[in-house]
Amino acid sequence: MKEIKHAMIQENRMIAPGMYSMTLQAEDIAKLAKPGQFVNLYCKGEARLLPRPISICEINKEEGTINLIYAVVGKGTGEFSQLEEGDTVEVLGPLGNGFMIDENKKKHIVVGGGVGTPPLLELVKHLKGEIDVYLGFRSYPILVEDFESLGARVHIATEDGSVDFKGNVLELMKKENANGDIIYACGPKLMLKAVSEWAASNDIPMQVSLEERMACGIGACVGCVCKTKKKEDKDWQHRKVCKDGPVFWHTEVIWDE
Amino acid sequence: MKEIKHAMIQENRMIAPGMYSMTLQAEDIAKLAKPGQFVNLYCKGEARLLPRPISICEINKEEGTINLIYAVVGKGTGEFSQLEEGDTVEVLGPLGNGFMIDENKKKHIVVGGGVGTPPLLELVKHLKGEIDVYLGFRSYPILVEDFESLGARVHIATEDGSVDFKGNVLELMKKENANGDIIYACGPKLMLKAVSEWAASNDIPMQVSLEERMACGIGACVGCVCKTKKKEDKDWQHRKVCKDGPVFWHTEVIWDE
Amino acid sequence: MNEKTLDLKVEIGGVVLKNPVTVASGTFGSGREFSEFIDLNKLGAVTVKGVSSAPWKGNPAPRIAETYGGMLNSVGLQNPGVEKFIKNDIPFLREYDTKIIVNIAGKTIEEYCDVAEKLSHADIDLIELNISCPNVKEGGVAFGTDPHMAREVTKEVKRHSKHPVIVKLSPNVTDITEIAKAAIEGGADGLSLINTLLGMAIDIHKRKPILANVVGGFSGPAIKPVALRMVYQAAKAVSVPIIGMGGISTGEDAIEFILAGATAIAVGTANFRNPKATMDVLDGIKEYMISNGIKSLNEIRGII
Amino acid sequence: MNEKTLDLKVEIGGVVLKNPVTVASGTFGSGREFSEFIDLNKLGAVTVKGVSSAPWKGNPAPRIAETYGGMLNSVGLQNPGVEKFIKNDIPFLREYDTKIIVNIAGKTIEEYCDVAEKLSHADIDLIELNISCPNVKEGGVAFGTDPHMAREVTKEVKRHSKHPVIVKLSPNVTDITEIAKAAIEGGADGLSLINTLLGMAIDIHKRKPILANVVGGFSGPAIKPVALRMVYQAAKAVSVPIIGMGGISTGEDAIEFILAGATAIAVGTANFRNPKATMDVLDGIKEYMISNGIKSLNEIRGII
Ligand SMILES: Cc1cc2nc3c(=O)[nH]c(=O)nc-3n(C[C@H](O)[C@H](O)[C@H](O)COP(=O)(O)OP(=O)(O)OC[C@H]3O[C@@H](n4cnc5c(N)ncnc54)[C@H](O)[C@@H]3O)c2cc1C
Ligand SMILES: Cc1cc2nc3c(=O)[nH]c(=O)nc-3n(C[C@H](O)[C@H](O)[C@H](O)COP(=O)(O)OP(=O)(O)OC[C@H]3O[C@@H](n4cnc5c(N)ncnc54)[C@H](O)[C@@H]3O)c2cc1C
Ligand SMILES: Cc1cc2nc3c(=O)[nH]c(=O)nc-3n(C[C@H](O)[C@H](O)[C@H](O)COP(=O)(O)O)c2cc1C
Ligand SMILES: Cc1cc2nc3c(=O)[nH]c(=O)nc-3n(C[C@H](O)[C@H](O)[C@H](O)COP(=O)(O)O)c2cc1C
Ligand code: FES
Ligand code: FES
Repeated sequence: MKEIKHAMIQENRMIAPGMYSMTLQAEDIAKLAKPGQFVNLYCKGEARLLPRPISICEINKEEGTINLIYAVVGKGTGEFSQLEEGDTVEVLGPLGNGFMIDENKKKHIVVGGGVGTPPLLELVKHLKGEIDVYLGFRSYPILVEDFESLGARVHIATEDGSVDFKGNVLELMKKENANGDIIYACGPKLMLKAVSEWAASNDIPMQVSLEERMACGIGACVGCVCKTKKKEDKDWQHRKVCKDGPVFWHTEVIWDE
Repeated sequence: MKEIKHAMIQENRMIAPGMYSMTLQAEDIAKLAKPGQFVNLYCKGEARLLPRPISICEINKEEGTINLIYAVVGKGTGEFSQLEEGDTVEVLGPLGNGFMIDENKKKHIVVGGGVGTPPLLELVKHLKGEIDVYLGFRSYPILVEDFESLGARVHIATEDGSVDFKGNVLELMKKENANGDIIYACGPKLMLKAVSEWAASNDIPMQVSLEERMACGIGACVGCVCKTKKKEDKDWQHRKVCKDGPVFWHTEVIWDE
Repeated sequence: MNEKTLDLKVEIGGVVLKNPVTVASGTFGSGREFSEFIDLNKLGAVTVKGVSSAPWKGNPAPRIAETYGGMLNSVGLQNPGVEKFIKNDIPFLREYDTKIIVNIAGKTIEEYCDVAEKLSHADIDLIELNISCPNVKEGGVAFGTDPHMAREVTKEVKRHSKHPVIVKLSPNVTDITEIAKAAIEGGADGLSLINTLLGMAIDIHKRKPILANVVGGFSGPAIKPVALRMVYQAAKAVSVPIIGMGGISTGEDAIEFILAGATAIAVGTANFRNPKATMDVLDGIKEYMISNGIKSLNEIRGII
Repeated sequence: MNEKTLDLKVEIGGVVLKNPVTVASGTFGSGREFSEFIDLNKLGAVTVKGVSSAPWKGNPAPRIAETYGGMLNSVGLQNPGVEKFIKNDIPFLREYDTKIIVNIAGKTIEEYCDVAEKLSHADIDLIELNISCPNVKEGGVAFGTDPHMAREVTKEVKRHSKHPVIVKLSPNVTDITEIAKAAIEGGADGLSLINTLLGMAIDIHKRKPILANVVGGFSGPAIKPVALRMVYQAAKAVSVPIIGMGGISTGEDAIEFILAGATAIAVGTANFRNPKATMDVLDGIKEYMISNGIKSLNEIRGII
């Protein structure tokens, strides 16, 4: 039977202003996890009942650990940021479907925006061939060396121009004439929508990892839907980000919202 | 201005099954406190908003500490029992009026029932003359040596007969022909009511310390009332246990509930 | 006294549940996801999410907002329609030794009757008539707030259903007993309450409601006092069995509802925090019975 | 932009409050106890506990029960009567530079009018007509749940009052806008909402309700989603100023109510957990305004 586990925290430290990296001892999750999946973290504060979905940033199957990178944006992530080495946190996972990796693709474009970046790191570890990673941030890039150490070419855009290109990630991609066989992207919906349009006009297949507010995280409550339409369908459907996603083909997603 | 303080816990240990003793570093409270007063302890658990009123058991003005003795009966006291030396707890006090000590009284009867016993310890420290302490418990007496070391004669009743007299505290008082100039009592309402009747028929003045469910603890919400009637009043009144009490003259209290 | 000697059986509309613990519709899907966490055989019944005659798409996202000790949802009864439900979910659930309660939704009396009719030929145990969903504009909530409409829809669904019908009431009313009595007049074999309260949450940074639908159904531990009060009032007003729900997450919570008069209880939002919540509630009920020497919940049901 | 340049003033019934923060009636006495914790001069207004024509004894104890993220009370409007109140409490409050809102209670229209009349000669600023106390059997709650009665009592009190009248609404109704509109028809100069929800809690060991009065008024952070939804609905339905309340304990909470359309907000149950809650709320409002470049709350009030 599946169950929520109490996972021991090996490390929990700030890596950029308001951005934390947490390593959890979680053998069962590490064993099963694939890039693009996420976990539910549960709060200790009794006022906060719902799990916080956080993408798996790195999976270490030998050590039985997973790494999460999260931004402090509210009370739940604020609580997590206070946890210390040796504390435990309740966690459930791996959840969701993860990226679908096609061994035939040899030239990869990986696009991350802000806290959408972390799940792409584990993905890149699984990609073979040429990899261009385009990352957009407000001011503080994260994980740059990590991507570079995997042999990827990293291109950075910051909104305020504090690092490298000033502007958004799509502008950067256009400027650098990004090209490849496939795109993997994770980030704010508006960014994904823009990159999706670019991918369509350049006829490059693209997988996107979506976010939505969740209650159960396991597909039972139908709370976390996105509008989708498969080619073969006549009508659009509300599908579950937690169970049918978080990764979808960009052509399935209806971006109108 | 008054305020809730974060008090450091010097000690928090079990003294009998389900019964704990907590010592708090709380200079301001220790400085002002009188026997029979109480403090509000606040929970960390966000589900629990209301303060837990706990009587002050001992006041150490030199050290700036107070001691509380509490039974674990629910979630709030359960939470307190998990706190450790060095942790802090939010506390407000001293609250309420405390016992009124009449220097002319020379022979004191002190009656405690269960967790009603603690506030009587500080009281006994302030009494001069002969002191008989009658205590009733279900099975496990507490604070016996503490009362004895103050020179009081301690008489113990347990409901199950595990220690000394088997029965309730009033039966014990009757058996031992308790007598004195004044009675101070704290414990379950039914016990107080019975002792009050005995006091009336023996014409001994008596002060009782009452308990009631509270919201503010400071006299603002009128939540914690007891029915009272002063001799001079025509009609009965609802008075506040937290502000007008917790100590009342037994003749003021209407025991009919 | 030990677990073996406890009599946990309860009866609703002639159907015997092995124990009083079921789940709140919409919080448990059709049990498939939770079957990976708990043994469904241990539940008195599985109450499935609301099904309607045709497929419903539900409301736009965001559909979920967290509140202090509770949550809001505006799912809006998204479901694949009763036919797909019968085909896909009933065979799955029938593999387990538990009763099946099917929550039904409709925008008109005809739609409700249509679902009931289609379910009459299906292998299920009870129908729960949801006249109280705050997330559906047409019908839904009006049926639950107007005694006349509550009576009519119950009467018609009873006429079209081969299965006993439990009516699920909305708490968003001035007088719950009035609606409870109307449902009984319509022929309800039992009542479920409460459905969600109507609530709202605002994102002060975006300066707009968190839910795309603006308002949503409020559930979880926060609402328990309202739920308990309404179950108590309804149990005093009518004599059919009541499934009590609203904020139950422990055995103690469940006992409160039973003392207030509930025959069975349902665990809803608690499943999201703790996928084993139903089992914890069941164990808690048993522990309470054992430590208080209670052989059957009949000894304490509604004694308040 | 800094604290000095913020315009926090709000107007209700022609009375200008220096800032939008007041307290919820019954949670703050007449301010005396809290004046030891905070500077009352900093409040937009003090709303005092309900006063009636003659002294009221209130309900038996226990009157308080804690619930998940909230509480129940069944105080039942215990108060010394309006004459004692005028004599003892108004001079005290007038020492402070804050407005005085007097919450009034009655069992009949005559009683309400009598209090209003007696207060007409007193040095106060506003009357808050409480037609929504769930803890008083006669009158109290019926006035708040029946639009006709709500209109009548408002009309009569208006006739007898020299002060502007805010009507305080009950959330225990099917449609809050109906009652809100009735109060406006009766001449209300403003609305306050919400009063407490009706709730219950049971002691499973004693097997009886925790409150001697069985049911009580449910308040605190737990109820905020219902309060916010009702303030939003009422603000859309009427155009008088609204004092929003129900579960407010932070500046963020207050901003939610203002975005929903509240002119002012009241802090209630939060005072029990944190005697400085009003000051924290006020500081939180200011911080939000400064960091979002908002000079006056008019810029964001009701924009949702
Ligand atoms: C599949 C998935 C993967 C994610 N991966 C990451 C990650 O790797 N790193 C990271 O920093 N963040 C990630 N997020 C976003 C993260 O879940 C939210 O930032 C977090 O839940 C906020 O919680 P809070 O209590 O701090 O904020 P609050 O705003 O106080 O939360 C209130 C409620 O809203 C929900 N919520 C708020 N923001 C979001 C959001 N953006 N998405 C979903 N729910 C939200 C919370 O879960 C909670 O239920 C992911 C979200 C999803 C759906
Ligand atoms: C003036 C006063 C002095 C007290 N002194 C002591 C003491 O020295 N030692 C001690 O062990 N206990 C004392 N009590 C009782 C103590 O306050 C309760 O046992 C405690 O509040 C229970 O909290 P809980 O969360 O564990 O229980 P829960 O039952 O979970 O509490 C739920 C709510 O009920 C209230 N409550 C429950 N039982 C009582 C009670 N008996 N009296 C008042 N409120 C209650 C709680 O404060 C809380 O608001 C005193 C009570 C009062 C009024
Ligand atoms: C996400 C979600 C979906 C729900 N869907 C339904 C539904 O389809 N039909 C229904 O009658 N009630 C539905 N409800 C209401 C629950 O069944 C239950 O009445 C309510 O949540 C109160 O119980 P709780 O506090 O234990 O969750 C839903 C509740 C939630 C949280
Ligand atoms: C102990 C207590 C006493 C109250 N007394 C009154 C009252 O006298 N008059 C009134 O209109 N509302 C009264 N209320 C209701 C509050 O003013 C307020 O409407 C309600 O508590 C919701 O706000 P909150 O959640 O911030 O407490 C009382 C509430 C509490 C908790
Ligand atoms: S969060 Fe429940 S279905 Fe996705
Ligand atoms: S607890 Fe508020 S008046 Fe006593």
